[in-house]
Order: sequence, then structure tokens, then C-alpha cells
Amino acid sequence: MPNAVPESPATLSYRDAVREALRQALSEDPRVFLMGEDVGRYGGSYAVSKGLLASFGPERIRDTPLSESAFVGAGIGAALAGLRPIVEVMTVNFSLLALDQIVNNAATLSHMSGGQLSVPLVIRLATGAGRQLGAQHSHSLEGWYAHVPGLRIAVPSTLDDARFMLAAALALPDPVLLFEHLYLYNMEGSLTEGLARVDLEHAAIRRSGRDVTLISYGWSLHKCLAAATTLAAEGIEAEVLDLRTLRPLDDAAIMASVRHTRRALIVDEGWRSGSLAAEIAMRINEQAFYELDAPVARLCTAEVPIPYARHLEEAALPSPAGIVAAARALVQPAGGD
Amino acid sequence: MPNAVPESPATLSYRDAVREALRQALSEDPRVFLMGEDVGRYGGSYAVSKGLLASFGPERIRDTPLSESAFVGAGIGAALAGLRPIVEVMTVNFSLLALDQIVNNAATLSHMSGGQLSVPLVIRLATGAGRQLGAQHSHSLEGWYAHVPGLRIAVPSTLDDARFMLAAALALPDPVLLFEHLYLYNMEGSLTEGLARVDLEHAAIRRSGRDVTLISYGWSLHKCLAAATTLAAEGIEAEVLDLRTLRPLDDAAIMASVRHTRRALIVDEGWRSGSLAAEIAMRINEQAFYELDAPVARLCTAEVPIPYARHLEEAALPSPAGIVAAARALVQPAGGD
Amino acid sequence: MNVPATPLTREHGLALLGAMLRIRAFEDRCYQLYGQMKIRGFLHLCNGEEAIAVGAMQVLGPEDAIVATYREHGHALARGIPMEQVMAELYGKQSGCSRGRGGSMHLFDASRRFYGGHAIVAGGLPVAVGIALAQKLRAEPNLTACFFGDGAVAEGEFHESLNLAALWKLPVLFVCENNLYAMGTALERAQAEPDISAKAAAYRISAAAIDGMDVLAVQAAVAQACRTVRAGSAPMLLEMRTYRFRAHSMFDPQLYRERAEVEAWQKRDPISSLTERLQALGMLTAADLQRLQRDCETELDAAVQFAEGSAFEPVSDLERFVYAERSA
Amino acid sequence: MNVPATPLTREHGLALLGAMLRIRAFEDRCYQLYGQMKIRGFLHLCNGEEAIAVGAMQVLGPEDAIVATYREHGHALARGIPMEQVMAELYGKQSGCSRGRGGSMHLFDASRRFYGGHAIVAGGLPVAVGIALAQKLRAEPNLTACFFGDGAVAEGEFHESLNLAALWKLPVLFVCENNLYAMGTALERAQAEPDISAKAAAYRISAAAIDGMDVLAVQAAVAQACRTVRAGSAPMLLEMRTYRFRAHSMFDPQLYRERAEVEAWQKRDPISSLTERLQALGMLTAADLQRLQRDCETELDAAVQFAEGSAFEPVSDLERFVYAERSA
Ligand SMILES: Cc1ncc(C[n+]2csc(CCOP(=O)(O)OP(=O)(O)O)c2C)c(N)n1
Ligand SMILES: Cc1ncc(C[n+]2csc(CCOP(=O)(O)OP(=O)(O)O)c2C)c(N)n1
Ligand SMILES: [Mg+2]
Ligand SMILES: [Mg+2]
Repeated sequence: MPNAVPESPATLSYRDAVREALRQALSEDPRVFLMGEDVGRYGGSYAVSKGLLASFGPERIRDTPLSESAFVGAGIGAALAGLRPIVEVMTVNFSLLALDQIVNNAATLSHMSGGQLSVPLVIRLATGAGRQLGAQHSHSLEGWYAHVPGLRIAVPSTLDDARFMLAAALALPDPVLLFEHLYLYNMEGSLTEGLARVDLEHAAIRRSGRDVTLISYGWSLHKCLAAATTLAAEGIEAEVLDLRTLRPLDDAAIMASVRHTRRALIVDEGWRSGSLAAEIAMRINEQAFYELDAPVARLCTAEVPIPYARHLEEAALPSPAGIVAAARALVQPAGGD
Repeated sequence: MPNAVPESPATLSYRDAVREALRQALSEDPRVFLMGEDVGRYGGSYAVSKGLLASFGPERIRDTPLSESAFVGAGIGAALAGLRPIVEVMTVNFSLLALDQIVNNAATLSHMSGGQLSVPLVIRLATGAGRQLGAQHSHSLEGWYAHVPGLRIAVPSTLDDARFMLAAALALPDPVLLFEHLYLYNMEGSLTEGLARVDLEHAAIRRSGRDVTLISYGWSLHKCLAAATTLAAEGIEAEVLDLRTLRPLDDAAIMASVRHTRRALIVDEGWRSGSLAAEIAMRINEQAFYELDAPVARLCTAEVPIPYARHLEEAALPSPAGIVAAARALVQPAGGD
Repeated sequence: MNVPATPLTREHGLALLGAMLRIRAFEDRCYQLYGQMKIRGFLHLCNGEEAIAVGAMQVLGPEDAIVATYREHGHALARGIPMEQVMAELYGKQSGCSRGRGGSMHLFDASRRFYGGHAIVAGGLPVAVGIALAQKLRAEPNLTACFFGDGAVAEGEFHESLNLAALWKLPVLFVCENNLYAMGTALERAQAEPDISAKAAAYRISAAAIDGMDVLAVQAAVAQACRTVRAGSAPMLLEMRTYRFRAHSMFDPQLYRERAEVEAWQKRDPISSLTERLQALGMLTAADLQRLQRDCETELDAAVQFAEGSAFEPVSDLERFVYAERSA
Repeated sequence: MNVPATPLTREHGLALLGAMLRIRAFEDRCYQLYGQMKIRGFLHLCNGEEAIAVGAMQVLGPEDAIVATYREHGHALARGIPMEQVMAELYGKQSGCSRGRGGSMHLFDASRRFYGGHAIVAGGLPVAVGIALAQKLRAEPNLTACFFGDGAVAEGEFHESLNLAALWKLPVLFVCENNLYAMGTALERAQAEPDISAKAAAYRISAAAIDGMDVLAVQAAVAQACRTVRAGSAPMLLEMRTYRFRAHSMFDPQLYRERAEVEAWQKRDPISSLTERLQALGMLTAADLQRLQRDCETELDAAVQFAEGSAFEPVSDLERFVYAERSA
């Protein structure tokens, strides 16, 4: 039986949507609990879990000390032992302290035990730049994590996904990292009527077009959508593909769109070298090289630790204007090189 | 004045070459010291630093407790304060415990302080699979590290580089990670006569050819060289490019070779998705797309935590036979798709 | 710790008071400027905790090194980084002490051996250990003072760093600013053993808990600790018991603590305490106080003007300093 | 710790002795097989430390969970993973307890709640904390026993994990196998405070140092600790003082310790000690001993035969289990 569609207010924020997802998960499955720094009394660093402590109590909305490695590892242990922990690592920047647990334990235990163990753990992390938080608080490492076999990486970039991806992640027997871009928490809108679940397998076309495919996720997705509007006014119809999951990547959806438009621009907030964009471009070249009308292009973050000053930070990140320019160059090349 | 060429035995191992490099650095610069787990009394986990304690004493050949984050961070601090630490992280697998220090501190401090600080730190790490050490001891993460601006990543893959890259790294004001493939430590040979230094800027052609460029580094480089011999017997002349530095990449050398051969196969021990191979391919597509006769190909490690059993480990890693087959397919396509 | 009382002179008393007032005024102005969106990003103010930075910096010499956290305006100012450079940094200007690249959480001044400004909790401790290692290997008489919060104590790096420093007998003065909360998490909900100074025994480090609201107690304790550290080339841990009067950062509804608790601590405000003490000793007149306050405002106005008038770094310089420009 | 003496029966004494002999024989055989290149990778033998695994497993119930290190053959065997499955694992065979994917450092048996086999030093501690958290949240009467070496104590995860377990009152029994060395690094060159059990105070955890060469002492201490843990649902730390007779792993010239030290400890061999004790009590005849040893060899021969005869997993299965095959 599909779950009844829970009631949601007419408009809500991305933050509310994630909170509703948590509330539903906690309500429906006694094995689920949330743990992380300041998820309880503080209400979550980004106010995502506000109110949950009152509803579910401190055993299930569990504040942790500053001990990323231990509480992520504890999430792994609890998952091994049959619970369904949701671990919040306040931001991806701090997850570097827990990387050993994530890469050496969560990602390996199923395979290394010959399939005896599984780690049904969900880790939620705020990610991204754009709020002038400086070099130690602005990483976009979801693409980097997507390198690691054994992990699943997903990015809710719409309200619907913010609302329903968590349940999909919890239904999987594997460690899933959900990256929430901190710029999206305030995004408002309404959920698709009647929607009650989403999958963690398929990319989604968020706008159709025939001239070029803009491939993206997270905050960059919204920049792509804005760019597509601008491009449309110039007569360029961009298709916008929301990757949704970064590991595994939905090759079929990527290739289908690229075969249709014959041109692709990948927009990714990761640093350019070794970005997820490179991987996607490689796959397009591996699978659809002869159907391209132009080399695959990418727009990524400049290769700098993200600076505090607003104008420098803006210059470092992909922008709608930059996307427009890059897409235009793909569609209307300046004349051979 | 260039350094006098130090005397080295007629034949030596890669391990000996690294040790000689350490010995020279310690002898020539009082600011240099080596620190890490078991570098002293034990003689180094891979016997690299054997004998150095007796020569330089425990202050400069400094055994550390198992505290990767603290002693890597201490290396950063000592570098900030004007010393030239060489930190040995026994293997890259354990560096995950120090990742916060490497990514959030070593890589950011120069930029974030507006250029006031610099971190002239060298981190040496054993890397790679191939010795049946299982999933937690077989990572190849050098390509992954190459994603991070502020770091320099280099890989000595020949005896000459094992002997002289360290000095080049110490001469730089930035954090440099040197990845030594554990399979190479026993490799024997002799140094190029008269060579006294190498740079950390240029890739090197290790074998010339006209039909296809094999791009690689580390243990994979030697697999490429073996494959090139086999291919030559079939009449396929492969050029073998040793990347030497993974960050920055020597685009000019890569493009020059690819423009010459018009075909490229990248061989990389990292897991396929998000591999350095994808980045290199992307750059080739960005810079030399119209000069390619075939899509760039790659051969990477299968996307699995490396298993213990020998046959499974071998199946997971790039092999000379696999390289031969992939290169052959590039040069003699099986007939259009 | 048995801290001998130093006789208090009027001059020294006014200097301490002035230094604390200056930080308080700076923080209050930052608060306003944040509301005006002149300062952005995360902003962590140290109101209530001024005595620690001020008391400690009296003692530390110009060759000693300092490592601090993201709540470091007070340390930066007390260390002598010019206020205008700190303010310009918060404005993201090129004239800022980190050229506008660091912001509030990443103040640096190499010339004053002020090594940040670290925004990863506990991330500064290993770095401090390394600086002290350099000091020791060079046989310098200097030490490294490392400031961090109670929240950092739970991190593995605290454990690893204290052990390394003690094992290698390094001249690190670990100064824990225990304000009882890490964001919204009260110490006793983060630490099985909430007595932080007691943890030093696990590393054979000597430690003391100090009233961090009393600048004279802080100064005396740091003075004695520095003597111990320099003499033995061994680390020491001082736990400063303090309280932050404002929110953790600018986005904090403070659901986690009672108004009454805040008010009780406000009664122990280090600035009013010292004011009263100096008044009681007849060392401080109303005019003195007015003058000190006026001086702060004058300096602040100038700093704001400097920051407002400074240029932004050109965007073309974005990629400078990712790799160091000077040679090694 | 005040451990009441349990009256020793012949049956129990022989069981303990047999279990230790079995592990010793297994390790010695592994040593040979490694020389023959039947076993590859890293191989860490536990000769000298058998009393800890054997003593502890007497006490732990089938529902208790176990987390161990890469030096875990003894724990796996004492826990009841069939020897043939362990041997087959070392051969890399599909019939191995981890299907040949894990090898010596990564033995697993979910059915026996044996959660590895962890090769990152201290990496198992947070996992153990999490398993215990699940036990507590489900209000089970079970506990998690977490074995680790003295080297792990310096890692941040030791600190973080002990704090979490104590703070949350979780049923973890931390068992430190202090064999005085982490590879070549002697404890006193790794720890400013080399008394490991003393560190527990920093987390308000009760602790005891036990003679890890005395299987009866180990068993008694673990029994009492388990009672404490189960009763209070709070962790405890036992430091087992022991020694490894062989090299750290197979590639270790042992430059870091004196032959005399090794020999002194060999005199305290847990197997000969118990043998002598049982003989003194008249509970062990020469025939008994011979039988026990023969049993070991028989079992070992069968295990080797099983391993040799088992199939390798097909290469086509390489990518199986990267993601779990069963649903969540
Ligand atoms: C490793 C890490 N985890 C989490 C955070 C988010 N965070 C920033 S400040 C803070 C609280 C730190 O408290 P404390 O150390 O007591 O310092 P205080 O803010 O009280 O001065 C947290 C959790 C961080 N910056 N770094
Ligand atoms: C995090 C980490 N660092 C380093 C190593 C390499 N290493 C393997 S075992 C070992 C020594 C561990 O000593 P201890 O914990 O005392 O266990 P023992 O081997 O004595 O049983 C080291 C340094 C590792 N496996 N993991
Ligand atoms: Mg605090
Ligand atoms: Mg040991």
C-alpha cells in the first residue's frame, strides 16, 4: 500500500519540506532516529529539525557532542545492528573529520564481509557556497564523494525531492548521503499535488528544450533554470536536466537528452579539476561521442578556496550569466578555431 | 650552484632512492625533519627510512603516536613557523583521518590569509593496491586529492623521480603530497647518470610512439610500458606519457602528445567514476577535440572496495593485457557502431 | 591554581579596562553593522568573554604565537592587529588583515604571529602543536597560545593534540574558553566528564580552572602558566570559565538556555566587575570611564570609515595566493 | 579491580587451555602457510595474547556483539566462527567467512554478531558505540565488546568514542589489548600518560588493568565488567596487559625491542602458565595435553584441507555486494 499523501501546507520552504520528511520517517518507522550536532535543543543549525525534539524526544532526536568521526561511526554501527539512523553532519565541511568512517567503513562493510553486513545509514549534509562563509565553510564535495563505490549520493534540488528523497534513501539498504544546498533552505513553493514518493534512480528533466542540455543539480540547477529563461528569450531552447543522484549517475537519462540536443553543458559547483562535470562529460564521450555537434562543455567553480568577500565569492561560483554565455557559445560557436 | 650529484650505487631500488632523497634533504637543510608513524625505530613501515634515525637522531626522525590528524596538523604548524617538515602518512588509507587538516588547513591557509602565510609541507604517502591488503589498505586516492586547489600532487614513478622529486617538493612554498606506489618500492634499476634534479612541472614521455598515447603514472605507468612492448610487436606504436604531477596537470605535454597520436588511453588506478582519467579526458576534449581520431578512452579500477583474494584483486585493477586490448580497440576500431 | 596577587596599579587597571571596553564596543558595532548588511557571513561575537583575550595578551610576548577560533575578534584586537584592518576584513576589503578573503572567522596577521582565525572546531590545536614544535626545535624561548572553546574538547583533535604536546614537551599553552555551550549544546550534554581541567591528567598535563570573568585572575594565571611552560618546555591547560552574552552567531534564537541564566552571568560581566573594583580602589573616575569609552568610539568610527573607504580587491586577483607567491 | 576468584573446575580449565592451544596452533600454522604463500596480504598473529580472546568469549553471550581489529584470528575462533571458514578466508576462498573478500584483517560473521575485523586503527570503536546504541534503544540486555590495541588509544576516535559511550550510558565493554607496542612504537613513546586505564577517568568511565597473560583473571574481570555494564547500561574499560610473541606482521625485523624483553614475557606465556597451574592442581595429565594438542592438529588439518579444496569466487561476482543485495 502506498503511503497516504501527508498533508502539507499550500506553500512551504525547502527547509520545511526536509523537516516534513524527517517527521514522516520518524513517525512511520520506530527504527529511525536523527542524530547530529544541535539537531535537538538548538533546532538544527539551519533550523531544519526545529520542533522535532518536542515531538520525538531526546532519544530519537539526539544531540551529539562535536565528534564527527564517532557519531558518524556510531550511525554505521547502529545501522549494522538493524536501526535506520539519519545522521546529520552539520555541513559537508565537517564531514572531512568523519571521512575515514564513511570511506573505510560505511562504503566497504557490505562488500568486504561478502554481503553479510549492510549499512542502511542516511547522512544528511548541508553543502555549498554562496553565503560568504569563507574557505572552511563553503565546500561542494558531493561530486567528490560520488567517486567512492559503496556509497550512494543524492541531491534534493526541488521541494518535491526535499520532501520525499529521504524516504527513498531510508528504503535502501546502503549508505546514502543526501546533500542539501544551504542556499536552497529558504526556497519557497508548493509540492506537486498527489505526489507521495520519489525514486533514487532517475534524473529528471526540469525544462524541455532542443538546442542544448544543461546538466546540473543543487543550487546550480536553479541557476540553469534562470539561464534557460534568458536563453529562451534569445531563441535558444535549453533542456535542463536535474541529476538528482550523483552516484549512481543516470546515464540513460543523460544520453537521451544529449542525443536529442546534441550539445551539453554541465554546471557543477565543485572545483573544476576532477569535478563531477568531468565524469559526466567522459561518459557522454564514451557513450554518445559521435552524436555530439560540439565538445561537451562545463562550468564549475574557480579553483580557489572560497573567499569571504562577496564579489570574490560570486566571481568564483557558476552564475546564470556565465551559464548563458557558455550555452550560447556551444550553440553558436564563434567560428572554428 | 647546482648541488653536486650525490653518489648512488650502480643499481638501487625505488625504496633506496626515496631514502637517499630523504638523506640528502636532511643533510642539506637543518629545517627539514621527517615525522610519522614508525619512521624511526621501526625503520618505516616499508623500510624506506631505515637507518635514518641512527644518522639524524630522534628529533629529526620523529616517531609519532597513531594520531594522523594531529601530526599532519603539526606538520602544517611547523611549516607555517618556518620549518620544512616531511610528514609520512604510512599509507593514503590512513590519511582520511587527517583530511580535515589537509583540505581545510593546508590547502586554504595561504589564500585565506591573503598570502601572508604559506605551508611548505611535504606529505609522503604510500598508495595503491596489488598486495592483497584488502579494502581498507588499498586505496588509490591521489587523483581524488588532485581535486583540491591549494595542494600540489606529485607521483614519482621512476627511480629518478623517487630520488629527486622530494627536493623539488621541498623547494616549493606549498603543501605537496608525494604518492609512492607500494608496488614500486622493490623496483630496481639505476639512476640516470649526471641527473641531479627534476622539476615538479612537466610530464615526461617515457616511450615515444605515433599511434596512441597511453597516459598514466605510478604502478600503472609500468603496466603501460609493458603493454607498449606487446603492442609494438603487433605493429602499434604507443607513446607512454608519465604525468608526474597530478595537480597541476601538464596540459601542454598531454595535448602535444595527443595531437601527435590523435588517440589517447588514460590508465589510472583510481576507481573509474570521478577518476583523474575523466579530468584528463575532459581537458583533451576541451583543448584538442577536433584533433582526435577517436573518443578518449580510459582504463581504471573497477568500482569495488578492493577485495583480498588475489584473483579478484587482479580482476579489479588495470592490467597490461587490458591496456593492450583497450589501446588496440582505439587504434583498430571494431567497425563503426 | 595558586595565583599570587599582583599589586594593581591605576595605569594597568585602566589599560585592562580600556582594552575590554574596546573589544566590547567593537563587537557591539559589528552587531549593528551586520544588521545593516555591511558585514556578512557568520559572525560570532565575544561579548562577556573579553577578559580572557585581554588578560592573556598582557602576558604573551611579541614572539609568542597565537592560534584562535572563529570567535577571535577580541584576540585579534588585544594582540594588536589594528582595528581598522580587522574592520576592513569584516567588510571584505583588500585593506583587511586577510585582504577580505578571510572574513570574521579568519583573521590573520603573520607579522604579529597571529595564525588565525580557525573555523573548524579544534582544527587549530594540531597547528598550534606544530608551531610549538618549531619553537622547540629551534630552541626559541617562545610559546604558542592556543585558544579554543569547550565544544572543541569533545573532538578527537583535542585528545591527539594534548597528547602530542605533552609527549614531546612542547611549549603550548592551551586555553579553553569554556562558555558552557557549544552552539546550543550545554557542556554537560556534550561531556561525560564536564570538568575540562580534569581531563588534562590523561596526558600528564598540569591544568587549572580560572574565573574567566576576572581579567586580573586571567592575567595572573596566564603569567604563571607561561612561566611553567617556558621553564619546562611542556604544555599546560587553562580552563577559563566564562559565558557568552550574545547568541552563538547571528542566527540563533537561543532556545537552549534560560533568560535567568544569562542574566545571572551578566551580573558577572568582566567589564563592570573591573569597573567597580577600580572605582572601589579609587583608581577610576567617571571622567576616566567617559574618556575610555569616547576613545573606543573614536577609534571605531575611524575604523569604520577606513573600512568603508577601502577598495575591494580586484576580481582579477581571485586566483592569487592559492599557491604562495614567495619562494620557499 | 577486585575480582572474586571463581573455583576452577577441571572441565573449565581444560576448555580454556584447549581454546588457547587451538588459537596458538592456528597462528603457528598460518605462519607456515604464509611462508608457503598460501596466505597473502598482511598477517598479524596473536601468539602470546590468546588469553584475552579466550577469557572474554567465555563470558560474552551469543547475543552480545563483538568488534575487533586486524589481529583478530583469536577472537574469531574463540567466538565460534568455524576454523575451516577462517582458514578458507585466509586462502581467499568463497567458503571463507567473508567469501575471501576480507582476508586475515577482515573476518566477519553476522550470525555470530562478529562485526569484524577492522584494519584502520581505532576505526572499530565508533562502530561499537553505534551497535551498543542500537542495543540500548531497543532495550536489549546485550552489550558490545570492542577489542583494540594500545596504539588505538592515541587516536582521536578513542577519545570521541569513550566520551559518547559514557555520555549516553551505552553498554560497551572496551577491551584494550595493551601489548606495549604499536608496530615498533613503545607505549611510553606514544602516550604522555602510559597508564591506559587511568585515562578512563576523563570520561567518568570505570576501568581496571588486568593481567592479560592469565586467562582466569581475564575471564573474571570480563565477567564482573559485563555485570557492571549490563546493570548500569554504562561502558567500562578493561586494559589487558599482554605481549605479542611474534613480529607485528610478517615483515618486521623487530629492531625496536630487545630479545631479553621478549624472553621475559615468554616466561609468562598464558598457555604454559595455565598448563602449569592445572598440573599443579592435578587437573591435567600429560595425556590430556597430548589429546588437546592432537585435537588442534586434527581440526587444523581439516581446516586446511577445506580451504585448499574450496573454490574461488567467480570473477564475474566481483561487483556483487558493493551495494547490499537484500532490501532495507
Ligand atoms: C568540526 C566542526 N563541527 C561543527 C562546527 C559547527 N560549529 C561552529 S561553532 C560550534 C560550537 C563550538 O563551540 P565551542 O567550541 O564551545 O566554542 P564557542 O562557540 O562556544 O566559542 C559548532 C558546532 C564546526 N565549525 N566545526
Ligand atoms: C589509522 C591507522 N594508522 C596506521 C595504521 C598502520 N598500523 C597498523 S597496525 C599499527 C599498530 C597498532 O598498534 P596497536 O593498536 O597497539 O595494536 P597491535 O598491533 O599491537 O595489536 C599501525 C600503526 C593503521 N592500520 N591505521
Ligand atoms: Mg563554547
Ligand atoms: Mg599494541
